[in-house]
Amino acid sequence: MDIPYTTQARPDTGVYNAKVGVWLFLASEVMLFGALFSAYILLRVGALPADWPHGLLNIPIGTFNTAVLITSSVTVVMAWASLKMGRFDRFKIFQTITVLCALAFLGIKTFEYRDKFTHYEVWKTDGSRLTGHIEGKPAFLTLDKLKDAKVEKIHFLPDPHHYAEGRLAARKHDVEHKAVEIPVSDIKRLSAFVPAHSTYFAIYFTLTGLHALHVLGGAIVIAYLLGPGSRMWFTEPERFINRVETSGLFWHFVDLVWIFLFPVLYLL
Amino acid sequence: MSESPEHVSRHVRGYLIVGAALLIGTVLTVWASYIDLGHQWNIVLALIIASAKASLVALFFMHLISERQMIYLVLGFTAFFFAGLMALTIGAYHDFPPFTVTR
Amino acid sequence: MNTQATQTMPHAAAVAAVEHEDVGFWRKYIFSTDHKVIGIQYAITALVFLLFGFGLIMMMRWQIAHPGQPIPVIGPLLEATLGQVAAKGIMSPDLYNSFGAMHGTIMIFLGVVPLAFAAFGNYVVPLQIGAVDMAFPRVNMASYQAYLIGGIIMFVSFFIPGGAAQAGWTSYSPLATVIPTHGQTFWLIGMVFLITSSLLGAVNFIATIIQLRAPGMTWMRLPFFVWAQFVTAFLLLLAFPPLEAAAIMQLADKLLGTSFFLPTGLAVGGQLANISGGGSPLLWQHLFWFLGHPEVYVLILPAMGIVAEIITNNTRKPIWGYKSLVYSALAIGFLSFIVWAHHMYLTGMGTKIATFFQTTTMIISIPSVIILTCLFLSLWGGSIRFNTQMLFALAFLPMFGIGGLTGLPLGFAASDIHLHDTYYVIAHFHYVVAPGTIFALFAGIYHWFPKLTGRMMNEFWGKVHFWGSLIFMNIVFQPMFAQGMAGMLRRMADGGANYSAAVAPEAIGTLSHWIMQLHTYILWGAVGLALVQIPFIINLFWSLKHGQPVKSDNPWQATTLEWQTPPPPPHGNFDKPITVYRGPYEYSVPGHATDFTPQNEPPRGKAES
Amino acid sequence: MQTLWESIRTIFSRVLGLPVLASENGRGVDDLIIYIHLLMIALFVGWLAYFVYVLWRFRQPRQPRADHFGIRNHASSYIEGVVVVVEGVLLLFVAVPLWAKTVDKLPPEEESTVVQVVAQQFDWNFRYPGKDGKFGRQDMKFVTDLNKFGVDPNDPAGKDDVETQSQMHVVVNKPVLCYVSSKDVIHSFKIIALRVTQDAIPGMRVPVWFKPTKEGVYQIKCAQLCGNGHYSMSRGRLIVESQEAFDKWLASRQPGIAESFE
Ligand code: HEA
Ligand code: HEA
Ligand code: CUA
Ligand SMILES: [Cu+2]
Repeated sequence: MDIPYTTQARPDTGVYNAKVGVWLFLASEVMLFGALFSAYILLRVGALPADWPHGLLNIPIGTFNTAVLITSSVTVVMAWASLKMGRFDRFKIFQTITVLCALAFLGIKTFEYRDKFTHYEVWKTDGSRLTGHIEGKPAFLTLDKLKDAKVEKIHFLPDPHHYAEGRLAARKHDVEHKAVEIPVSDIKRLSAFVPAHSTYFAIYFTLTGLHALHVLGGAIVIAYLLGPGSRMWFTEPERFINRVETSGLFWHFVDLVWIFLFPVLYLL
Repeated sequence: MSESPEHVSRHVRGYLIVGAALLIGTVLTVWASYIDLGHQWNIVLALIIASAKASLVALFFMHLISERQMIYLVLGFTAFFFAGLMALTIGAYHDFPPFTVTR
Repeated sequence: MNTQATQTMPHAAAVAAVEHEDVGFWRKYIFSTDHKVIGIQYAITALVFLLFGFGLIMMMRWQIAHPGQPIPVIGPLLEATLGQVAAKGIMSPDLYNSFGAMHGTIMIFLGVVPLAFAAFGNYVVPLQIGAVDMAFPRVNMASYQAYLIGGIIMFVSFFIPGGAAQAGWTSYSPLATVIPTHGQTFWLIGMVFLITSSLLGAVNFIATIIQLRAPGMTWMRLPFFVWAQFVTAFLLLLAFPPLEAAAIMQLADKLLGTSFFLPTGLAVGGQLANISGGGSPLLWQHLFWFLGHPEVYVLILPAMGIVAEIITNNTRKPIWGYKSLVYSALAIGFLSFIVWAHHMYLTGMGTKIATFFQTTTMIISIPSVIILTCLFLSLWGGSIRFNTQMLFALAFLPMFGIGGLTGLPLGFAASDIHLHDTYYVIAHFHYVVAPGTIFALFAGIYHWFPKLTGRMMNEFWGKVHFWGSLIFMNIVFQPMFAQGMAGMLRRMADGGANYSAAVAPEAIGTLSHWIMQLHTYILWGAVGLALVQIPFIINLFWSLKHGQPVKSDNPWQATTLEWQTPPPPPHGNFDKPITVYRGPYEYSVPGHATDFTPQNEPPRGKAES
Repeated sequence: MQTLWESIRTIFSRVLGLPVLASENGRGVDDLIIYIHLLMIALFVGWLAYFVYVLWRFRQPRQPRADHFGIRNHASSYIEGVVVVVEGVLLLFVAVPLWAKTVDKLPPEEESTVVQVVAQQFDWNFRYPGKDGKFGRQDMKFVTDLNKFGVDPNDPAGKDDVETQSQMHVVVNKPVLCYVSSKDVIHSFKIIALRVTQDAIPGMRVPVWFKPTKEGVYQIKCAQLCGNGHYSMSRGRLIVESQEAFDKWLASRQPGIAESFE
């Protein structure tokens, strides 16, 4: 038993099944990320300016990662075009680059995440706030953990300016910064830049984490079509091209989401 | 899409141009974020650039520009409901009885 | 969309159907990709969950009628399995809340949606459009498996320490987040699986209906049931993802300590909570109801589809106003995305937004009125056959009528002031989902049973089931309107005893003795309802083996394509190529020999194939 | 005419089982409920009569062969038209203005009894501005076990404020303006006989007003699931009394943040 229109387009709709399927799936993805974007806007509008960090993310790295993802989008569409022109060898080259780009993207993202987990904010009992690093670069430290470990003071390497001053403030300050000692009893709250830090980081990690999962999923599918899945090229080339096209559609969508995430999270 | 190989080879150049445009767009947003236009206008500008980039991806890489009506229909509804979700939720946050305090 | 008859290529499938694939037990019944098997898997699982959800509410109803007293028979059993929360066989408030939340969740997400959409849709839609299977058989299988996993997670959560979720099926934050047990975590993870399942199903249904219609099956020749499923699939596709996003955020609030839905200054127990704050409880409500409202039409549209099929078949005449029905279903689907905040009038809503949502709520009631009108008018001039499925389908009309009409006073913000969160709301929506949707589902089961098995269900016991269900459903739900009007609130572990005149004799406007008394009637009504389900369950299993075998492929003399193939249909569905020549409901066509003309019967003049 | 409607009203609020009404603002709510139910009853009875007739008239033994075309007139369109018009009229001329009045036309603070309401698991807290008519400054950072409203202990305006638990006193025939909030989860402030409902949402403070017309004691209900004690969050009492009685009660209260509650 064969299901019709898996390879050929149905004449009156002009598309084959998988393409309908993937576009429908992408429509639901639009609603998924759309809901998270709405959440982002509401949280941001509802936040006090002092609680919404600017300029904490590394813009050069973010820009580079954007370029990586855009490049992969170009190679994906080129890979498909190569197949269309019968150039299986070029397809392999392009898709290999795509997968490498995906890995690079994820690697850089991991690096960025780790950076955040060792970066802290201290709310002191006198109401002042400091951001910076704790000596020894521990990750995921909290006040409770400090107290449990009976630590009395921490050595803190403050940042030149607090994020509440805005991203552009970074240029104004240029003083060298020294480690300070903060008694634990002076600390009201201590949090690394983890989701629990603030609604900003909560939505940042949710959006980028979900996006990274999509990158991972897309990369696995593309790698499969590059490796074991590519045997189909020799038996059912049309169907194989369709598969590459649909996986490409998904990949472009992932790219498209990032195109919004980058300015919204890094720049604004 | 059931396009002929010759057709596709003509598109390839287009893909490269779009790719270059996207990279330029990326640099552009970063650059624009450093000029102080007033917070609102910075947001507006960044979103305009992002939308332009997104349209390029959707229209050319995803071939939406030559897609079938059926897919437009699906996406049209999705866009509408997405807009509704955004606009009405945010609208509801700005429409409370007088003297309501939030936060 | 193309409404012209299109000549597409003949199905390769027809030929392929004959070749028998021998795939062994596991591939055939457990990891099957055949839409018919998956449909049956869905149906069985969903029926079991319906029964389970019913069981939960039976215990709750007993406890409501007799607060503080042990539940007879089942009480000790509860204590043995769940422990302290059911000490001495009495339901603790925690247990009551978790049963309530799970009753709602199970009935909706594990019972009715899988049965009405996934089971009936899977079995019937490909047959009705003349397709060999669903467009993506393996996605279909994955959809069922995700559903099963989600269901198992929900079920298991009853037995973890602290028990299942307790914050209502609506899971409002902060309550859902601050309850210290893990039930809510299970609920959220379970929901993510159920949502995934529905999304996969929805993609599959839409692609199937768009792509796999048989030659000649144009859009306006689709049976109304297919249209209803089509719209339903879109609702699931586009409304569920925001809830998935919300579930992820609530999960983060619970596990990672974020504050998506937790405001600044939250002080649970004496102290300020140790969280960053800055979130918004209303955000959860918006995202929940953005799904929640379309979801209720997910419950009703397939039911309307089933009812339309059965009414037209048993009146032996075309459905009245086929196009109005289709356009109304589309309008409902479209509008259902922009009415959600009518569940949130009393959260402090300003005039502008309230006006918007009141208006859309009133507008969306119009297509429902049109659908009902069409179904009513279809009866005129018919030759009505009162078999069991027809009785259930007919009863659906006034029952849905009551439920739908009582939605109107809830739809106005000002009258909702009095009715919000009372049993009036409970009665409103149970009239639509219980004697409404559930009756339609019963009707569908009696109607399509011969298709699945080649045997008929017993008519006599079917009628016992019908009359019993009709009477007892009304005994259960009718008094709830009176209770709600009098101000009885929902989700009361003691059935409102604390708000009764007996407890607060000095206060004005408390619940009278008479209102409290109604609990007893409802309880016995529910017991009666349970008893009359027994003949149904026995009938179902007994008829599998001993039911009267059907005399032809088309025992109800229907026009739609699912009856043009042997019961049960072979792998690949049709043993001959199917071409469609006419609309779905050509009954009693003047001048035609029989009183029905199947969709694939070649027009006179054309040679028989 | 006036009295005719009045008696129809009385009859219908009986038939529908509406509870006693003890506020001015509640009249509109009841009226709206009655109007809609009239529409609902008309539709239901009309269609039910048709339904029963049709089932009898067109049963198979009596009508062996169906008529392919069925009804050919457009009566149903008129019925639908009437439904649209009635719903539209109710919406535009009754429901929307009534809601606008409910949420926008708040009584001026000077002319009303102003009360802050904070819900908690599982009771109600109330706060009155005391003699100076001004509430002390509030901030969530001051919230503790006892200082549920987060009153700034350094603000002099707060010194004479009066706090109570469970008991809310108001003056009859004088508007009451409540600012409803919650300190933990969402509750809902509901008084049946006064037709007032307002969700109490943490992080928000929403005004709601009513004008009681009958002296007496009313139960304050919590209408939103708020945990395992939701069903028993029933200690709240609204006491509607004369101005003298109210003044006497207020004067008898210890001002400042309540240290202990009876
Ligand atoms: C299948 C489910 C379903 C359906 C179809 C509906 C249909 C409608 N619902 Fe309902 N609703 C629910 C399920 C449903 N609802 C649920 C589950 C809840 C509670 C959720 C919770 O809080 O837990 C709810 C709650 C709910 C509320 C919130 C109440 C509150 O919490 O305070 C509101 C408010 O506007 C509302 C309105 C409506 C309206 C206007 C319709 C309209 O679409 C109805 C239109 C139909 C008609 C107008 C009938 C027309 C019929 C005739 C004219 C013929 C009559 C003939 C005879 C009787 C013979 N519903
Ligand atoms: C589809 C949805 C659905 C359905 C069908 C039902 C069905 C029923 N519900 Fe439910 N209910 C809800 C959805 C539903 N409910 C929701 C969403 C809530 C709100 C929860 C919350 O507060 O968060 C609720 C709450 C709710 C309450 C309020 C609880 C409270 O507020 O404290 C009550 C009270 O009586 C109640 C009663 C009933 C009854 C008596 C039925 C009866 O109609 C049940 C009848 C059942 C059957 C007739 C089952 C038939 C099945 C079979 C016979 C299976 C056969 C099996 C095999 C062959 C294997 N329900
Ligand atoms: Cu407080 Cu319910
Ligand atoms: Cu709704």
